Amino acid sequence: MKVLYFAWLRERIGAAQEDVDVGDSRTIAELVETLKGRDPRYAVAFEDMSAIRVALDQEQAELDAPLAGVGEVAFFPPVTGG
Amino acid sequence: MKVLYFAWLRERIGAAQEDVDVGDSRTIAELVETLKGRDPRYAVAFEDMSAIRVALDQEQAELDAPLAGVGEVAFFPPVTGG
Amino acid sequence: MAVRVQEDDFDISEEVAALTDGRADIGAVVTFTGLVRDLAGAEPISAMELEHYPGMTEKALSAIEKEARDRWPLQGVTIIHRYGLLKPADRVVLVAAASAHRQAAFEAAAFLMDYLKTRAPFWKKERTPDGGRWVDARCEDDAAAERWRKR
Amino acid sequence: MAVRVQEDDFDISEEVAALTDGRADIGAVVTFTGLVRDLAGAEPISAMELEHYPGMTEKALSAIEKEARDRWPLQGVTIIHRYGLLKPADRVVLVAAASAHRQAAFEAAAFLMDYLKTRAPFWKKERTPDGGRWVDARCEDDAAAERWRKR
Repeated sequence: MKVLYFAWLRERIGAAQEDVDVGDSRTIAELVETLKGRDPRYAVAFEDMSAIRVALDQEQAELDAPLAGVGEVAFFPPVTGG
Repeated sequence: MKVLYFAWLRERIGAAQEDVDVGDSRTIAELVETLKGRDPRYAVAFEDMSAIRVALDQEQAELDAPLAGVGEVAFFPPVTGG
Repeated sequence: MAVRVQEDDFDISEEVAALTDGRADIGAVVTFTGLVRDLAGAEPISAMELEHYPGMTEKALSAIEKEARDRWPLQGVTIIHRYGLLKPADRVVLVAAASAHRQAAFEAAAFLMDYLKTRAPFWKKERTPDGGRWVDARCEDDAAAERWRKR
Repeated sequence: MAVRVQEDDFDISEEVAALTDGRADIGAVVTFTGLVRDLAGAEPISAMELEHYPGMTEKALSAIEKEARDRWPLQGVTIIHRYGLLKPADRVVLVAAASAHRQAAFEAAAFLMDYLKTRAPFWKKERTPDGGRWVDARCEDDAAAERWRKR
């Protein structure tokens, strides 16, 4: 699955985009746990999930949203445009 | 005293400006009565005073405002700019 | 000059640039542009005559500008109102308000228009196929101005 | 296109003209222009980096435009947001709303900005003497967006 990171999440993880084998993760929250177990960078980046927003296929989603059928997951801080 | 008329008041009275001897009119309302007695055009123009606004020396004023010390009186309908 | 009453047209970008050029403390500029529409109710309008009260107009607009500056932290205000003969689609009025933040700029621009509509001595006459007709003042404009009254 | 995400600057007059040219049914155009300020709190800013999420950004802005058109009778909407490296006093964002009457244009423009601030995937990083700092989301922006929630 294509996973994107923006702003300070991109900087902490050290990548803007990667292809991730989601294993048996069924939700975004489970995917986050999978990533955190893979490398300390993820554990640091995803330490405070209340500061992180998620989009599935470019639509904002909640952490318990299912991943089935999703092609693109994005993690980012609350938006600050305008 | 310099008296100015705008919009349909100007058209009904047939003048944009005139010098008026206010006689013993002490307020705007008394000046209006003086003018109405002078010519039927004024009686027609000032028929409905609720539709008319007044300015004394270029500041909006009420009908009972005194004329003492005033150099310029203006009569006009409610404004419609913008 | 922040307040101008003129026959000529104006350019929105130029007016905004006049407010913002050479300074970096402005975060928000809101502009309102009013244009002549070609319909009043069901009747087509071929032209619009705008009459005003020279002298009082400038005083009234300056007083409105001052009131806005007293109420909101503004780095700049522009009010331009045209007079004379205008055609449908012509620009009539521009107000612009510049501030550090957007809420002040939005509120001030809306306030400027509401007060201008009810306090600046302009009168519109529409030319229609039936002749000319002076535009009536609108109750909605009085209500819009009323909402800014300090309680 | 009513929604544009671009590195280049924009011209307010051109964008308003694109909404109004060739039609005489628009009585009111409200624009909001956001600019980079040179201060964040007490710290001077030398530049601002604007990152966004290509693809999602355009979708989010189009959804915001549609929501505004559903809520108000608008003849035109423009949203332009820049990305990349900007300097103090540079323009960042333009929204414009055109309607027959001013209230719809004012409300729609304020709504577009409130929703854009909380829903469009942009992130600002300020360059200060201490280095770079990601701008925090502001509670006031959430509150501003919340006031448009339908009751």
